[in-house]
Amino acid sequence: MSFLQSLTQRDRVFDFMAPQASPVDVRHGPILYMEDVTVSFDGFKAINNLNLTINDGELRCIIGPNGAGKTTMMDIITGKTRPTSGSVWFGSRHNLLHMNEPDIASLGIGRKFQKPTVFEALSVFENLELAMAADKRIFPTLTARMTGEIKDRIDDVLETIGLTALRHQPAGILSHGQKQWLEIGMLLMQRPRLLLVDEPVAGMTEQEMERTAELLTGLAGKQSVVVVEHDMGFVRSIARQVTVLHQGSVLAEGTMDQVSSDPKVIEVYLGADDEEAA
Amino acid sequence: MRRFLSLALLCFLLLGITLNAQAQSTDAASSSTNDAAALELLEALDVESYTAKGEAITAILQSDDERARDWLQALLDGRLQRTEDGRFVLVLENRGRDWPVADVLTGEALGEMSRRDLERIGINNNLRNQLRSAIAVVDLYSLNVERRRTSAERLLGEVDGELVPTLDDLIAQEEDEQVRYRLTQAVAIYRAEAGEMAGVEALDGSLHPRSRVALSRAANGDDPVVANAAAASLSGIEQQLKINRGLETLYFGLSLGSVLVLAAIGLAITFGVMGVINMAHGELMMLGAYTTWAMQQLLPGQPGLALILSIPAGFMVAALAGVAIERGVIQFLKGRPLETLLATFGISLILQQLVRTVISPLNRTVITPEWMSGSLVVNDALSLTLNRMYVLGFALVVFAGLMLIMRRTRLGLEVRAVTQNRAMARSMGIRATRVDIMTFALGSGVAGLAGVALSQLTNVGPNLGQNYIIDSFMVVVFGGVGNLWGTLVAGLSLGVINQVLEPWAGAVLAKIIVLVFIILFIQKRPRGLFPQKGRAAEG
Amino acid sequence: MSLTTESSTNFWLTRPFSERSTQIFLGVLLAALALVTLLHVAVPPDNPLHVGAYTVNLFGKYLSYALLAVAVDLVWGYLGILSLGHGAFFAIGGYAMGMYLMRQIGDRGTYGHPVLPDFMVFLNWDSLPWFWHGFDMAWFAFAMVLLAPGLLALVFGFLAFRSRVTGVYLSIITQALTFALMLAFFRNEMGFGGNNGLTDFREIVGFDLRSDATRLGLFLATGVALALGYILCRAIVTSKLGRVSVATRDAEARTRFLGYRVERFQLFVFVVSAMLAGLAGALYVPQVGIINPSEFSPIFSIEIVLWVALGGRATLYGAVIGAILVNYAKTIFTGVMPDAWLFALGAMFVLVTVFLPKGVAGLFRYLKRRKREEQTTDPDHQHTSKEASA
Amino acid sequence: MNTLKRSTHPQRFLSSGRFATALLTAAVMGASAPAFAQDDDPIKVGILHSLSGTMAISETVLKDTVEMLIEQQNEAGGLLGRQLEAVVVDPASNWPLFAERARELLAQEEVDVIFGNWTSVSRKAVLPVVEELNGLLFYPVQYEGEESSENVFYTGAAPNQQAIPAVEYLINEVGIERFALVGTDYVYPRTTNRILEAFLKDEHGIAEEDIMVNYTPFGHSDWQNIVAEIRRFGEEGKPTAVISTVNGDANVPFYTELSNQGIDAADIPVIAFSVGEQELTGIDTGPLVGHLAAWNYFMSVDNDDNYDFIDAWIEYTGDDMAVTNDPMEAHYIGFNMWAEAVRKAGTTDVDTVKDAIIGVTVPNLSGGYAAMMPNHHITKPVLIGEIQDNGQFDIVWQTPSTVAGDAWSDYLPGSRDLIADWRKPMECGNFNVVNGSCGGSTAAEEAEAALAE
Repeated sequence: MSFLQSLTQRDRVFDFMAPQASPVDVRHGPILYMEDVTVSFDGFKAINNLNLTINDGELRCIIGPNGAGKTTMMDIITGKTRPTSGSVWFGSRHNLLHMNEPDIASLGIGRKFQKPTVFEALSVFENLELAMAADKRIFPTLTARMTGEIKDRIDDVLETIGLTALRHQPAGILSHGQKQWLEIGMLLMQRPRLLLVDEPVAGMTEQEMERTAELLTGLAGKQSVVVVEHDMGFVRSIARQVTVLHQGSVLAEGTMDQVSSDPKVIEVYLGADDEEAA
Repeated sequence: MRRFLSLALLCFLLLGITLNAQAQSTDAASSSTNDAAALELLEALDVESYTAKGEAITAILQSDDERARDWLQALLDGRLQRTEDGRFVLVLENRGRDWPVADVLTGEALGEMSRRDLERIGINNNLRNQLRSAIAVVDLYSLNVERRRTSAERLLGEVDGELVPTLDDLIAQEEDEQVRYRLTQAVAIYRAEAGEMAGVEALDGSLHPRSRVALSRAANGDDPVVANAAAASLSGIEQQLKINRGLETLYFGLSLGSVLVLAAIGLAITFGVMGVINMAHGELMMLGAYTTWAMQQLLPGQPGLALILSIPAGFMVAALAGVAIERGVIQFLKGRPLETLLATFGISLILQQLVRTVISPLNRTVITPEWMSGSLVVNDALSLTLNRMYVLGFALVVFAGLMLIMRRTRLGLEVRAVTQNRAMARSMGIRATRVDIMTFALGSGVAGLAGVALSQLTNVGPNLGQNYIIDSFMVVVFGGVGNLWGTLVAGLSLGVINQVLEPWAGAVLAKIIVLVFIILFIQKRPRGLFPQKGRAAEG
Repeated sequence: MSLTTESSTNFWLTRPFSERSTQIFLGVLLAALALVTLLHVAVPPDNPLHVGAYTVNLFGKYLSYALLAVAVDLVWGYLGILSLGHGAFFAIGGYAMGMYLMRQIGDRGTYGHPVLPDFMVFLNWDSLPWFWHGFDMAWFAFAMVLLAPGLLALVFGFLAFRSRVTGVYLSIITQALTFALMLAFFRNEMGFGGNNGLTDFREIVGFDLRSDATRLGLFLATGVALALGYILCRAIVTSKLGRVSVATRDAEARTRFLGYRVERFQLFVFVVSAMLAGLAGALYVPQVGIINPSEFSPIFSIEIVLWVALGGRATLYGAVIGAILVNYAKTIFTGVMPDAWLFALGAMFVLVTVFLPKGVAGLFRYLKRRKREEQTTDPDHQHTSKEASA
Repeated sequence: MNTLKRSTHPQRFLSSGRFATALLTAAVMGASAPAFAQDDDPIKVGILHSLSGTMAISETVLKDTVEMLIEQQNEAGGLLGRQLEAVVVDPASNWPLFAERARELLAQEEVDVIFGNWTSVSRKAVLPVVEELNGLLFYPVQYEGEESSENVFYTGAAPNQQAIPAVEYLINEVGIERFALVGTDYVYPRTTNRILEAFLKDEHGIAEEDIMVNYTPFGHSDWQNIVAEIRRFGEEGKPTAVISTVNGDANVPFYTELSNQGIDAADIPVIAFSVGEQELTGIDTGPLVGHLAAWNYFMSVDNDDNYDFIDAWIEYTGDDMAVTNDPMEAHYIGFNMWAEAVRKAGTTDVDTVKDAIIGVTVPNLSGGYAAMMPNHHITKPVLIGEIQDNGQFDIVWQTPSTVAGDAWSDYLPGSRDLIADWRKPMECGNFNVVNGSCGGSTAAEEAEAALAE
């Protein structure tokens, strides 16, 4: 078996394949740094010369009309899409463009999808268990045992996201809002340095939104959070720094007040979207 | 063989002029008076020894009976038979237990006779050759240009010294360009083999295999000048042959490719547009092929017309079967592509067994119409088989037709809309269910067309579909699902690759190499040659 | 008593033993093995309850098919990879065993050659091809039974998963794989006996293959292998790795974003499954007495998938039920009404996929849930992978 | 006839029904046919031919043939005063299933004789079972030889009864000097071609470059390249012939391509060993006229026995266009030989019948007699036929007398020194005449072991 083990774990056979496990270096400034990033699909530029900097511990909201490139931007950061040109750095040591999704995830970037994506066949508890920061190589995973410590952590998160009662139910039966919460819970279990949260409050009630806002602002400081959201009320309630994307590049950046008074922004976005925001 | 021909020709030449004249005087007044003599001639054929039969054939040739050609032809076709009471008859139709016959001498129909009571005048391949030559000799004087051409072609490599002056005379008289060319060549081959410079020069650039044999003999001859000239001609010819061989391989490849395209293109529609993995696709092709067979049964004696009619018929039959499959099974499996694979595989087994039970487990005979058999002669070294050329053309027409449907019709528009976003299309008032049915019917119908074409190339039997289904999937996946151009390019290129590899790798290895190539290619480009791009494709 | 993730604190390999379903499965299997043995050995042949050697042999074959089906269910049910090429791993395991059995014939072949198998003498080969060396040793051959299919799965899987070939594309290229191997093994130059394959086996590790006792032994060995294979698969699917597999099956991208190297998990499970399939093939060959390239035929691989579908995907025990049921039906049908066999098989494919998407096991669970719902008012739900262990 | 169509005896249904109730009660399957076979019980004749799958195309008619022969025998009063009963099973063209079914026939049904198999691989699969359970198997198809089992009777042609005379004909009667050996890649063509290569070189001094060998996979459908190669091979100025061991389905596209590329029987004749009347029913024979086949029987044989057989067959199948072929004749001969041996032995006991059948002579359908030789092969005439446009063969040549089947070819180095003789005292299927011992059989080993003790 050990022969096979060594065969299936390429990183142990080939040194150069070993993941860069060094900690994120934020001594020299931002945790995320995107410079001149461009992505084009068949000539259509989904991202066009995008420059974006997220500081360690910051809570940043990103808004923009449909097709502004918000989701594509997240795809780039998490390694799903490769940009045509430009560079993306995590801290000052990790070039994200040279890494794949699991490497990026294990570096400490967590992502919540726009459409809530949980493992529907697994129970709520198991969803959280899989998300938990742990040794995610094959054999440790195969031989992993449940310990009291892990259970406590999962219980804590279950408490936080309010799904304790549904812990043994398959995630597939949860309501839309509950799935959103579960996914946020999975993010919490991951203990990432940087959270990318795509539309966290879609389909939530007023109360749920409040709790989400509370949760996200609570995270800021310890972790960096990037929120993409349409709901202007929600953005207003949590935002300190807001970035407006338009046609794949940054249109404006600043506090909510600064941004919402920017004539360019009003022209392309807020004016048209006011009603929805209210 | 050669000796016989020369002999026959010489004998014949003595009578030749008379016969020629006789052939021109169309009324055959004197025939009946010769019946006794004719009977004697035929009687001589009914002997055990093939040598004696050969002599009898020569005798018939030398007689001036104008029915000689018909007799020889009947003998060649195995239709010259003898009844128990010793009468010579011509069998008009030799299938089944009882055969209709006619009297050889008078041509009068004699009704049906049991095959037990008839005895055939047997011939073997030697005699068959002899008969063909004999008929060729007669035909050299025929008024029919076609016959003269065929007979002149037979003379290539068969000429000997005594014939040359006669042939030279004939060449001088001949009006038809082609016949003259062939006769000249025939004489030149004789001369080249005899080591004459004139022959070698005349053969320069000729691609006919016989010329090549003659030249290589001349190249080994005693006269160094002639030998050198022959060798130079030969190397030129070899160059030419290489080019022709390359063209031939390309044609073979395109032809195999066209079969693959035909087989795969229906699948590209059902698979690419609906996401249905239709394992019964091969059996739909089989239905098309059986439709062709059934058509030919309905229209006996008109294989060509039946074939043309079976194009729409095959399409309809397969399309209807497709609709039945879609309504009966596939509509219940929306969004579960891998399960459509299992269910349709079940359907394919049922269809196969159905054909075995209802029709027969044996292969069926589909006749190739006259105009599709043989080949188109480009030059002496390159001829393109007609049936495959028709199939190639047919494949391109079907492809063009499908492109038109997809790009220019309402159905095509709706199909594309449904492919790209089912929910959106539905909300815009497109009846997705109807589109599904139409699409599946279209894909199945095209499979039926492929079956009609395949009936001209391969077995029409219950296993027809199975032989093509895997190849079809490979083509679709290689080309990129949902892309008709991809299927066309993939099919043709896989065909060419296969045929280029085959001569040096062998048929089996070539196929294995192609499969491994596809596997590796999919690793490089997981979505085929022409992948669908953008967000929609990643869902 | 169902096993929940929270209580999975014990060693991963022993975990299945605390599951009710595994307990029942092993109980039934062992009881069946014991019963057949008893009825074969202890009951005199003229007693109607006697189980003949023919039947023991037949059951042995079913059990090896069952193991194969378990292997397919592991990748299809839990990893979501519909492999249409598992017959290839089965056949390669079978060939490894066949090569060992051929070498065991020694000079008892028709030509009496001490080293070369008959078909090589026949085709005028003067020495043994390199890949036939070592197969005269049982340990080497038995290791190759696992390693050869494992290696093929490793190489193929490495290429396929690395470049994220998924879904239908993966199914089609697994089919291409087995088809290419079939053509290759049909070639006589390959040195595997071409179409005739390997036959005329005499003995296995010293036991005469034509004796009833050996047949019983092989039957029992297959039963034990099935039990062990089942336990291994259960252990895998009840481990965290099993849950990662299910996560991969349902949302591959999401699993990646959680930091799991999905392609490695896929590769691991695929290789394990291929090795189990190889083992099944190796147990199958001495019982049927022949291995030939038709085991590579894509049709056979599709048929295996049907067994799993019929029994119930993602349950493992369903795969066993399916394999035995279909093959038993085949035995009966081809004997009683040969013409109808393909109709029956075809209809089975259609009906199961349309009306019984969860197979026989799904039917069991449905009935069980109905019963339970009469007592409690548990909410009805669709996704019940946890209940597989119920 | 209805009683014969299928095996209709209650035991099977009963046992299968009970089995279905539970896996565990499967023991019932072991309830085999009663051991107390009485004299008025029917004699069971097992038929082991594929009725589904790829081989069904060839084998179904053989099943029907045996059923017809049984029916005729029963009408004539049966055998030893007992009726015959057919037990039909379907091995579905699946080789392991052949072994399983053979075991079922012998162990469960306890049949007295089996008529079956077509492909070599199916025979190889069945062989160990038949030997282990001491059954009788009549194998009706021409095959590659290199085998002689105590329990198998080979009523089809060995290579020396088909291939070698055919080549002799081509060389002596047609004057062929160049040979293209084209075959499907499996054992029969491989062996036949190896024998022919050796034969052509050794006996007729044909040069290496005048022999071309080519193999294609089963069901090969694209013959363009190979036919072009044959055409070029034949353009070198010497009379050329193709010797085809192409199997089954691949023949139609092969012949179609030949005729389309303008290769005529008069230019390059093709002589086939696997194309008979049955195969021709699926081919448009118009363009094939004059191509050859070598068999031991043709439907067109002009003989009253043959006409009777054909009439009976047409009546049995109810199809006016039904054809007969060589393997059918082989079953006809095999069945009559077995019946004769049973009559001679007065019992159906396998060992007795096995001994009694050697030397039994019965009429064949081409006006001569077939005798069972000690090596379990039979004597046959070799006929060469030319294809006619009605799907029949015109017999153009035949061996002056019958040829005895040779189990071990004289042209293969490994088998040159082997002979088979199942009479006492030799009783050996692979006796080595050089070292005087029975080659690879266990008998030699047992003798050694006995001596050592």
